[in-house]
Amino acid sequence: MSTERERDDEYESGGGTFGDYGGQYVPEALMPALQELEDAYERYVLENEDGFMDEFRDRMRDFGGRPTPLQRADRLSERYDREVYLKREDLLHGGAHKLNNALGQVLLAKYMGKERIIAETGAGQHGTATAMAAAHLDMPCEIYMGRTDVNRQRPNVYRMRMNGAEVNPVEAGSATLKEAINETMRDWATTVERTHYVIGSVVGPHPFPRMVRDFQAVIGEEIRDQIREKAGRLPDSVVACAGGGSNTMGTFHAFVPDEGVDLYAVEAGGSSLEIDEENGMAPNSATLSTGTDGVLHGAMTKLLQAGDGQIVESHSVSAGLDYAGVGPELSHLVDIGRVTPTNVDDDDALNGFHRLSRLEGIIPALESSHALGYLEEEHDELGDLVVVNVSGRGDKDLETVLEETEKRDLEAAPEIEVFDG
Amino acid sequence: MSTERERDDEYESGGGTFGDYGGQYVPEALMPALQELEDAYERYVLENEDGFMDEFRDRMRDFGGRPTPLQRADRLSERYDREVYLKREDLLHGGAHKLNNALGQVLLAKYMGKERIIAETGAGQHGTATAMAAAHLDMPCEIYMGRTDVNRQRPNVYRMRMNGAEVNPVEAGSATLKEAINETMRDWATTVERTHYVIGSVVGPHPFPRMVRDFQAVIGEEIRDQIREKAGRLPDSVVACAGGGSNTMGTFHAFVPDEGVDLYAVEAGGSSLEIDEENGMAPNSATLSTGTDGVLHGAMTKLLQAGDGQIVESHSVSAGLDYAGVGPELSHLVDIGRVTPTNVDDDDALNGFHRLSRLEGIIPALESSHALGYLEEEHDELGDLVVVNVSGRGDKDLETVLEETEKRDLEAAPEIEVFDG
Amino acid sequence: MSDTSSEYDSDIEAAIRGNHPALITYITAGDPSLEDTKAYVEALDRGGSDLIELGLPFSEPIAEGQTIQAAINRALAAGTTPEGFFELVEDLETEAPLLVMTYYNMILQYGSEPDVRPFVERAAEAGLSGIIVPDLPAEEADPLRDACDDNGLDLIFIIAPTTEGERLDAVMSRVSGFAYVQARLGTTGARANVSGATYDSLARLSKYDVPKAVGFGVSEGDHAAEIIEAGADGVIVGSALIDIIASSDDPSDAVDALEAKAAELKRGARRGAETLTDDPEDTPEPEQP
Amino acid sequence: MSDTSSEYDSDIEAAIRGNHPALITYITAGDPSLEDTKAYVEALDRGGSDLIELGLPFSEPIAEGQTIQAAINRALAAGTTPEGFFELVEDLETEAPLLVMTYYNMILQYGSEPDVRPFVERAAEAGLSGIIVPDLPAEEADPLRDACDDNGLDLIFIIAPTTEGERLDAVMSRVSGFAYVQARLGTTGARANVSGATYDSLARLSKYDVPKAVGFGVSEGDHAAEIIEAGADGVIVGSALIDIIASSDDPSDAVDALEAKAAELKRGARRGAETLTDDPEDTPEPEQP
Ligand SMILES: Cc1ncc(COP(=O)(O)O)c(C=O)c1O
Ligand SMILES: Cc1ncc(COP(=O)(O)O)c(C=O)c1O
Repeated sequence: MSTERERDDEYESGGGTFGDYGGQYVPEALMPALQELEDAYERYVLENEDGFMDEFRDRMRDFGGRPTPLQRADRLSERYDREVYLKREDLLHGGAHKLNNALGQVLLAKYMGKERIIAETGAGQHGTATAMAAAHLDMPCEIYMGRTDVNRQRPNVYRMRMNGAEVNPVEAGSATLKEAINETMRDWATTVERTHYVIGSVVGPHPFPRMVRDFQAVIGEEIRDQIREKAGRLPDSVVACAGGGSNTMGTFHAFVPDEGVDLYAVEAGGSSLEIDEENGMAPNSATLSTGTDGVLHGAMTKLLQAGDGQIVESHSVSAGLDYAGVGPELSHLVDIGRVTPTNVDDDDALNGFHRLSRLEGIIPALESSHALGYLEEEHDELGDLVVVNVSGRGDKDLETVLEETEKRDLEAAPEIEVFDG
Repeated sequence: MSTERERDDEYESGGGTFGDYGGQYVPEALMPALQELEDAYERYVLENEDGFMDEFRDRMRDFGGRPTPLQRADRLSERYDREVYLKREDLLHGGAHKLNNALGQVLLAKYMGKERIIAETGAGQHGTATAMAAAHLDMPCEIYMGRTDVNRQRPNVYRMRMNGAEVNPVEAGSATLKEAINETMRDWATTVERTHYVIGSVVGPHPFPRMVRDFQAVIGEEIRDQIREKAGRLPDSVVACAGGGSNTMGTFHAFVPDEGVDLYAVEAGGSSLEIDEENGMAPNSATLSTGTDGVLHGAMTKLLQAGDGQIVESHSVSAGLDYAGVGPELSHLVDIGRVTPTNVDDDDALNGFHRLSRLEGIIPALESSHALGYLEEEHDELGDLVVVNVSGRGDKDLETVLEETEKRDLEAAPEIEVFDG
Repeated sequence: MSDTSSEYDSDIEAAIRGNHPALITYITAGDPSLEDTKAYVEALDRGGSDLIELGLPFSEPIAEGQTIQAAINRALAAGTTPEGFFELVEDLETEAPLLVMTYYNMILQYGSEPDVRPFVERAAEAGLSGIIVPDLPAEEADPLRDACDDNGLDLIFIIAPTTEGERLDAVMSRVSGFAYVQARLGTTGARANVSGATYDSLARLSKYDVPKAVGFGVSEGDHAAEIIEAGADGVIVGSALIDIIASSDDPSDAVDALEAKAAELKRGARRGAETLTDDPEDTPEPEQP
Repeated sequence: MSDTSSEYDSDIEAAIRGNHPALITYITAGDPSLEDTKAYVEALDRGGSDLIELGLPFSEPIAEGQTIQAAINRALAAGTTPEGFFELVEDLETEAPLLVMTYYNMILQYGSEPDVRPFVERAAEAGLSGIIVPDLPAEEADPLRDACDDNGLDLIFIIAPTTEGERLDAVMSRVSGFAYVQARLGTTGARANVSGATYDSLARLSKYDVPKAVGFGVSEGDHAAEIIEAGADGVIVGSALIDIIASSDDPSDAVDALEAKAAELKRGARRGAETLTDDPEDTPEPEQP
């Protein structure tokens, strides 16, 4: 881990920032807990004290199913006339990369002697991953989820409940992810002494963005080894979708020092890149592409906000990308030109979903489908050897995709007549 | 593969039978296709001609996610005061062991020059696995599924459609698995020259039971290696659920010669072990435990039938176990005492589902939950080192489990209040 | 029942060869009731059937198309059992000999243990002349074949469009009664025309000296004519008759229609035979399906 | 606005020390409209508030309980903007000095670039005496602290029940105006009793010579009395006032009730102070939450 720290220092100012981004903008009551966490992170994660990282890796192998494959996508390679490889995080236990982080944090909480786990969830993927990890490690767990999301992501609510977690619907505001995070922070501010808050992406106050990245970094580390073995060299480009950015940083981190590898973060372009300030709405969540600097949920980063500083409501066909902020490290990597921020709109993402399902027999998450939509649009720019991270599976998205497909004329969609009766 | 053949000969009479079971009871029109398949099976599967098995294994690794982990179940081990390991077939692409077979057969069809794939499905697991494999290998695919199952397993219908497969609802009879198999056989009898029928379990006419077993045998082969590495020895017992018996034979096959390893096939005890001959109904699908010899779907095996030979309708809370027949090899292994047939009822299976979800953070398929129910009931009989095959994940079963749990007072269930409004 | 065993090996061979061109009719016993079946069989007999196949319904009729599947479901719903079936057979008085068509498991399960003999013995005792089992290929047929031989019954084999080469020889070597020539791939069911595969199959079979009857899809007098013209010794008609039964408001209405249909088919067959005698050189063109 | 800066470092310190035991009241600006807020603030001033905190609403109020969240939502729905807020402040005539309470992003975004200075300058110009930022811990506060210093504003820090040891020293060394003592873990919101943590915190803080005001959960005169008795220099009340605003059918109904509530709280605080003077030995028992 020491080499990683050195590498970090190239672009981290130290402390909890990445260039101008990061920091710890939280209520005073949480600061001691963040310091305790920082300390635990350094000892257990960075220094492998008490064999923490060994246990983490063992559990991710046996419980989580790591390593996940790096698969050559035969038909996409043919279609785009270049070598396309898919990193199969969809095969991880729970169906997305989210477990890497959830298991890491719940295990860390256990090492820290915490007695209770809380987490926010939007689409429910982080909530289910956390509930699974908490069940696995015998920790009581409560998940906050906006009422709107509870209603539209019922299967994930059931999964959490089956794993023994409580699910607390949050009624405030638009009752989606942003409000769920706010509410989880409030719980944490109340119970901080015995509770660990498992943040679901590389966002939030230091040390979360670094720690979550480190738990997710296994994605890129595996890709490096696997692509070397399969293609004999590093890729020309690596593509990952970005919501908060945890699968993104997890995929990119190992490649940051490799200047020859282009890194593309694909955000949700939604239905348009314009913000409607009047109504506090962005019809996208393309934070890296269009956002401005500000502070949200504990960190300085790029945000979707109105001119006066109110956070706007983001929108995407993909619930997991639907967030007005993004990890501070990604904001920094974009600013220094190491990561290229891009986005594709809802239609392209839906086409990406259908294309991978039909051509490769893999039903990707709608989040991951954004990366695949970008591949379709811009494959010519991506060089001869491309790796795309399939961050999760799309079982959770079937209803949404059906509904959204029926509304549109999508080039890649099958004719989906619904079987009535 | 040659050693496997020798081993088989210990209990196979040769040709297509296992003791008294097996055979090829199909319409004349299909016989030439079965002979062609037998020939292809021997060349490609048994003799690895043209590197078939190498390609199969590579694809199962990169596309399917093999090997799947063998995980020590910490909390079950504690609960039962013995070492309990779980084979994690739930992590395979598609969410169940079914892909091992589906990919093997679709690839074989490709090697044979077939142009079209058909398959039956009950709960939809085999159908989705076949649709995924067919998409992956660029083969047109049609799935037959009883109308009742189409209606109650809609997400799996959507998955198949997303993968580009046609789904043909079958209206006959009770419109479930048995009728879907009948209808797929009819399609096959019409299109046999260019079509391969991917049977979904170790059932049907020779060479299907052997071939499907060989594609699934990787489960037990991996377990052997993994348990040796983790526990330093072979297990005292191996437990798997049995519907048609493909996960069962896949898990057991490598252990059949190891007389010290007890093999338990856990069937669906449903709500009762009695058959209602009058109405042609069995409130269970405990074929190995209670069935009698007869011919169904191309093979002589144990069946649930009325005295006059009509096949009865089986019933189980788990759609994937809900079948009136069972693989002929299992019938034989039970007759010679090598496999112990057992069963647990719907309640015990539901408790098994909840228990694993809560204690280990793994939501198992309702099929696999039968094996876990048996572990709870009879752990004292299973020795110090037990392996249970978790044949699939339970995401597909959430609605059923909720409904069935609400009707009952289950010891292991959480309080599942549904979030309304 | 007629007894014409003299120059022929069996009742069945006699029924076909002796009545060339032969009409073989099929209906499902118990659809909609065994009493109705009795009247229908007698009507078919009167209409000119030379051999009658009676289906003993099985719950998994994998070789049947939708028409016969539905008939089987009606028969099962009416409570048709093997014993009821045999009693019906015993009750019947027909010119034409009777065959039972059923699936292998029904045969196996008739006794107290899975064994084919009790069924065959009961069939012989009831006066049946032969058995057809659509899910029993030649490879698995020896036990039943032996039992049939021992009881003087024919075991009828189906020759499919895919039955070729060495397998064809092997199957043909086992044929008794007649060869059931499957007109096309697929399942039973009335079709609007005669399949090209019929001509191919009859050509392939011409070298074997056994009666050949063609079934699967035959529904009209004109089909019968074409098939006989193509060299068959008989035609087999099932689904077209079941359509008549299924579409009758009152079961007794079907009796006359069945008799008329049988007569139409028999006339068609005769027309085909006459064309053959008139103009033996003229092989008809296979019609495209 | 009053100007009492003489023996004290700032208006705020003067407002608290000079009016011991002090009452600090909070409401959200723009709830339900800026005009109403003006009337409410003046009522609180008349009722005896020594310092008034005005919330500038932010869309993500992570430190607030449900009462203040709802107030913020009403204020945002009414279209409250920073500029409207500052105009309200300029319009207000109160005895008590005014503080703004808002989240850090609102401060950062006030100018054309993310920068704290434009906000602080405008706040000073509008006549505010200080700023409280619930999501700005001491570690991140230097830029804002510098800007406040340069503009003669106090930056108020919150001391939580978890603020202890070296961190407490570090935070206390930055305190200006007064130390906002958070009475309990969690968010703002009226509670039925005084938390045990309050006594612990006041004990921990007793060695620091800065005014201490206790907030989070104070809702009644009796709480105020207990808290002052426990050694605080002031009490801070917010949610209890917002409850009054939210439950008034007509906004103008709330004016009198707010004045009366402020008076009740101030009386309570005085009672606490009297007990202290009467019986300085008698430290009250912490009540169990
Ligand atoms: C499958 C999948 N991919 C991506 C994301 C986006 O999160 P992140 O940007 O943190 O990877 C989510 C969030 O739920 C997800 O479920
Ligand atoms: C997860 C799972 N396990 C088990 C089964 C039962 O099939 P088999 O007995 O062939 O393994 C099924 C069938 O759908 C299944 O989906």
